Amino acid sequence: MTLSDASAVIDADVRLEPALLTREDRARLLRYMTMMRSAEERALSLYKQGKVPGSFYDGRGQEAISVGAAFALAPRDRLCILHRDLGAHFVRGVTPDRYLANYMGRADGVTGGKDGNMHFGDRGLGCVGMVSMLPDMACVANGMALAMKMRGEDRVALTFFGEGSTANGQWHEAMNLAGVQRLPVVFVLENNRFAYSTPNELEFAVDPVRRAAGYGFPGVEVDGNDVEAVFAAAHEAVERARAGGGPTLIECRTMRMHGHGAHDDMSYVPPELFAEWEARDPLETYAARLLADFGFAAAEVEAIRAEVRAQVAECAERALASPMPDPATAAEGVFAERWEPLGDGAAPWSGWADAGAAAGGGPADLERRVA
Amino acid sequence: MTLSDASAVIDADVRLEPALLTREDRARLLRYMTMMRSAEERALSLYKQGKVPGSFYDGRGQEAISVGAAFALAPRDRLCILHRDLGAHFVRGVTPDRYLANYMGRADGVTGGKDGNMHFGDRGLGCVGMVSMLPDMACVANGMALAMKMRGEDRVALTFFGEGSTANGQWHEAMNLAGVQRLPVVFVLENNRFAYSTPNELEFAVDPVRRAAGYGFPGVEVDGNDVEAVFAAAHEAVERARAGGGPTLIECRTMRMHGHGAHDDMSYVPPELFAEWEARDPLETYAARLLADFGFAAAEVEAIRAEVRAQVAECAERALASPMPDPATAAEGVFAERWEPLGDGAAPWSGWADAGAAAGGGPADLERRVA
Amino acid sequence: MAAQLTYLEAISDGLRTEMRRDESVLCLGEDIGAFGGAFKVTAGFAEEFGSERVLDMPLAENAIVGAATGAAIEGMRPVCEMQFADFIACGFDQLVNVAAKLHYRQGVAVPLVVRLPSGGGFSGGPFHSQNPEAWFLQAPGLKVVAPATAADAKGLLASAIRDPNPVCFLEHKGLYRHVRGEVPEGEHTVPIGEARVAREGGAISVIAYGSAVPLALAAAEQLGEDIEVIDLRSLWPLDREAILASARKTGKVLVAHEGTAACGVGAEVAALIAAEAFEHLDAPIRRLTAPDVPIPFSPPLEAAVLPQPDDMKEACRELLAY
Amino acid sequence: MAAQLTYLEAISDGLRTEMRRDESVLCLGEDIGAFGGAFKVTAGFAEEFGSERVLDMPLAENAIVGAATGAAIEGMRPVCEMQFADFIACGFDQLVNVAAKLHYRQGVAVPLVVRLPSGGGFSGGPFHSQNPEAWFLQAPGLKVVAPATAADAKGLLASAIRDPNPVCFLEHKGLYRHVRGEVPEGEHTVPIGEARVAREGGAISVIAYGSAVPLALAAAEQLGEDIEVIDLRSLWPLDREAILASARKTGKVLVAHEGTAACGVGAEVAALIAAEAFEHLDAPIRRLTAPDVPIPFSPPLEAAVLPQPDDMKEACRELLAY
Ligand SMILES: Cc1ncc(C[n+]2csc(CCOP(=O)(O)OP(=O)(O)O)c2C)c(N)n1
Ligand SMILES: Cc1ncc(C[n+]2csc(CCOP(=O)(O)OP(=O)(O)O)c2C)c(N)n1
Ligand SMILES: [Mg+2]
Ligand SMILES: [Mg+2]
Repeated sequence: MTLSDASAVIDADVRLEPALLTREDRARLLRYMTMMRSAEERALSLYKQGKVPGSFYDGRGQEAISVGAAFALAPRDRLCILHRDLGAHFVRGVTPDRYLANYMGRADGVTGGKDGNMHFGDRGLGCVGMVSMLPDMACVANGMALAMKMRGEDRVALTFFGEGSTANGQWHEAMNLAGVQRLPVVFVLENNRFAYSTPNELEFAVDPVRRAAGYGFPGVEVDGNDVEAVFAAAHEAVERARAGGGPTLIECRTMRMHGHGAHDDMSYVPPELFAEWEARDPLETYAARLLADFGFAAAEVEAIRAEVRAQVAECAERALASPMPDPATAAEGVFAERWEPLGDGAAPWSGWADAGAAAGGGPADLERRVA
Repeated sequence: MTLSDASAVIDADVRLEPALLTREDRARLLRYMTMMRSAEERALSLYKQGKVPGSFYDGRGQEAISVGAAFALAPRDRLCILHRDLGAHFVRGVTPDRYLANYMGRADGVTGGKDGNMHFGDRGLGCVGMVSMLPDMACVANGMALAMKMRGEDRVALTFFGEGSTANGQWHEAMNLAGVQRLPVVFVLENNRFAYSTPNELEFAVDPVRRAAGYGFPGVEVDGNDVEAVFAAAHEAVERARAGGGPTLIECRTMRMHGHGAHDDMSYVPPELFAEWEARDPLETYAARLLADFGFAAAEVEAIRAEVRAQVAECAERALASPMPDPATAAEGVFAERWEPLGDGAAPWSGWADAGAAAGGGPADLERRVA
Repeated sequence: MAAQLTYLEAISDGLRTEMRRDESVLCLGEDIGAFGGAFKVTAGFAEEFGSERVLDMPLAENAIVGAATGAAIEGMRPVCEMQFADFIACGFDQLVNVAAKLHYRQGVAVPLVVRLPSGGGFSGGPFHSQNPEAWFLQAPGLKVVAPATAADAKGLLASAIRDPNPVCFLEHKGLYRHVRGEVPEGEHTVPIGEARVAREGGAISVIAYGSAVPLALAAAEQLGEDIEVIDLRSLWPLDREAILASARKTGKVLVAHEGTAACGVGAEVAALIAAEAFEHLDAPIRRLTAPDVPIPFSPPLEAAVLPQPDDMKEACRELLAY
Repeated sequence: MAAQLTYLEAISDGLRTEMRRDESVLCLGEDIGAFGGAFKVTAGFAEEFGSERVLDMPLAENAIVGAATGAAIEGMRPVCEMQFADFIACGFDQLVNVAAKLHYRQGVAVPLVVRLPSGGGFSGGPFHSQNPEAWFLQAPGLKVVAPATAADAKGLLASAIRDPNPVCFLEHKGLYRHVRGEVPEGEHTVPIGEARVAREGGAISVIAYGSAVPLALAAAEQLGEDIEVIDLRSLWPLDREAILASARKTGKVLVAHEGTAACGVGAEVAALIAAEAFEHLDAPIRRLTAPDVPIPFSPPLEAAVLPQPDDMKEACRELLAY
């Protein structure tokens, strides 16, 4: 591989063929982003009311990334979702009540109180809950992809990580192995400008997406606040992986609009940066686009917001009604009695609408569907 | 930093200004390479005679790398020398008897029997003995360089690693930190085609030297069997680091001409590969060049070989005469009583000949000396 | 002169005092500069000492410990901060294989400190609540300290920084703001390797460290019994004499800590006593620790796993009644 | 039907048998394919099973353990080889934080095995001689086995592969070729969590595992005394009943292993006995282990550090005489 090829950074500003997304898909994209925003706002208020033990983290401003990326996955694909990616859980079928209950340490939370905040994943929906150590899940996603490849399945593993995590050795080990074995894995890098309080300049000398070349697979840069751009890049990467084309690193440029955690006042962030990115809010800009470019009526958009608000409110009640776990179970479950497969996740994208696709799916079905 | 700059791989086939190396320097380069070859041959025979406990590793075919790179260092610079780099120990002032004694676990070995084979470094000569875990010493070299930079010293840390070790996460952590902090460190990558039995294709998809760009510093490729090319690249990198220009990654292309260890018959290596590289033996080719290009007489070259043979033979006797360590000392030394600075190493290159250079040195003195 | 400081303030005070005293002292960690650290231990340090001496590192623990090792060899006195003690698993190799063994193998001293905000009790969950100290005792070449009081936190940190060896400094997050006490102003050191008799008594000995010390002292007061409480302070080297003296005196020993049981520091202390003070024992050696499970997040689950005041009282009562 | 195999051959036999039985069994490691592994455990495997199922991995232990974790979740049964047990420090985070905790936290089973060629005795030096088992007991969620016989090596490896949890399989390099014995052909499993009475006796109990087992048996024979030898085989879960039964029977216990003392498995066993069998003890609980130092390279130094036959005999004599 000559240097120039190796270094090519694909620019995914290319608008995707509109055919890929139906009107209903676009409504869904807005709905999931709105659900993430509302659920996190509700969780934050619960935290401020003292109903959330420990600390609180959200992904405000980054909603387009987890929603757009997860939207490209088939039911049979697998995910490791990270701490700014609540939208991906919702896309795969987790309901806000189980998210809120998890944050509150309730029995009906996804982990039943065993783990907290964003350290959860619904095994029944094809997700492995993240660990705190970053970016360890990238190595785990590799392993899932390795199993898929060995068995000749046209399935894909997708995971996320922040730009700060790319400084960790495990990021390199994951990228290198994925490149050597051409694993069907998609790496979504969320560059939100900061790792906790640490700005990009202290994290790396060269933007990590440019490192993809050094691992032998494409690095793609997209506007992380444009849900359709993220979907387009993820879709392309997923199909490449499915077709045996190996891994892709997608860098989504965005901005973390809240503190690292609720305890963090972000005094280290220049205010103008907020102003700049506030204007690029992924929900607002997408809603505007639905009205301007895709013939949505203001009432439709408002209806989506209202529905979501209602659903989240109802979910919060359910979560608050959930009991605390029984202390007697605290020492249970350290060891497994048997292995069981993960379940498949929801795949709301119309590309998977026909059962066949959901079950087997893959590029073929896809083309059929899209044509 | 734009992608193209970032990716530039300097090609160091550029012949260095002859002025940098005196006739005596060239004789020294041949002498150190010959010393490494003879000492390792002698150690191997001692191993076969059962006088070396444990396992045995050598750097046959890679002599030009450790000798050429270490030759560019000033006394005050610091090194972490690896397991194929015996020549660097000799350049810095270790004598073959202490190397042989260390392999035999004798009291007069560099580590006094506490550690074995190539896991040694003479603290009195500015070297920190390697650990087995690869490439951990790259992180340690960074730390030494960080201290030098913080104190505003014009000193440099240099370390080596094999191409296989670049797959490990610590390699990435070391490269990334060196790039972010622009540390005065030189990384010498020895690509000898294999990591134990593992060929390049299973180690990485893209040659690691091409990754330097992704860390924001130059990657340089040189013929690892050409001692002057290695010296030229190391000299340039050392001076860059000394002048505040930050790190350099130098890839030396070579071939491991022996097994990973003496127990390894290398059945996994295609014989033609040996033939190809045998013809490029760093000692033979350099001797030929001294005769052809630098007016050395055959007798001179032969004299160097004879001297070295005699010295190594005498050193072997001394090593064999060294006692085994006293078992009573086995549990001693786990904790230090006090910190002491490392000593300075020998710097045989004529560029450091005048005391001033040896003491303070740096680019200035250097230019003076070379002009 | 002494001031009333919290455990957290005492750590900052100790670190600041040493940085003023010795310009080779250097802090390395994530978010310790402008942000002042996840727990604000280094708040204001970057302003006073400059961001080079309070260096914000990339998210890479092996790089942090490895850089500290190299800098220490070159004459600096690095103090690494793990954002949470749990993350030492990510810098484990550099710590146990490089830093710990260099002096034994090569005669190279490595004066570094790794600060480890450890322990649970506030729903930190499985990755922000661990007590990793026992791992370090299985890595010869490391010293390990775990202060329980503000004064010891300052004094042991100073001693750790001045020690020519790698020292793991376990600072229990549960003590940060809940423990406060008299702390000598200016330079203050506490010798590594010396336990402290936190409460004299003759009926039973509670040998504890870290968060278990206040737990033991509270239980002793509430029970109003003749309970001796030994605060180990240093976990390696262990103060064998102090441990054995108390065990021989009371003949009844409870070893207590928050970390999990299997191969924990409590196991080592119990084994030491069972070997060296056997003739003086009048009761089985009991341990009060977390069970061998990850630390759960939800308050009722976490409380069921971490030793609670009632557990401590119950364990003391049992032993007194034996 | 049974064959006479070395401990090493038995490991290969067990792995080969499981790979033939279950095509989801997969080997991941460095130099395990074409080369057959540093110790040739997988020699010939790539030819029989294909290089995809005997995958040569890049030099990256976290990537190996992490990939095994992901593959296990997706239904494979990965067996990772650490080239030497010492290198687990480089894959430590994935093992203790990801694999070990996934079931407790998320209900996700992780059926993987990490093979750990461990132990010293042949001048491997500080990085090729370690016995890291105690670290794993401080990481809840891991099972740990350490066979001492050829039959147990095969049977425990098979059980480890079939177990739905992460299992650390400690294979002592010193036993590879020095231990040989009857090994059942074909499928053979040994239950995890069950110790073995290697030698019945009533005077003292030597509770050992790994390389300390042959050492104890040899000492017992040579002393011709009524010594019981318990081979733990599984270090986690520990066979508490077997340990306590022997301790109660003899009342005199020597715990022996090659790993270092502080917070070692021996400390846990001693603490367990001191708590649960106290009334039956007639003597202090002794430990025979390596001292808390790195393992030196030179033969006389290494011999001074690792438990030797004479040390074992001496320790038994002392206890018998007590
Ligand atoms: C190995 C490791 N070290 C330290 C931490 C503590 N920590 C939690 S989040 C974080 C910053 C992560 O930054 P980034 O990867 O950019 O993700 P973001 O939070 O910005 O989405 C740090 C340092 C961690 N989680 N893992
Ligand atoms: C972290 C780590 N894992 C495994 C090993 C075992 N090992 C020793 S040398 C070696 C191969 C190293 O290859 P390379 O880096 O190319 O160096 P070379 O020996 O070829 O000079 C391996 C796998 C090690 N030393 N360190
Ligand atoms: Mg970030
Ligand atoms: Mg190599």
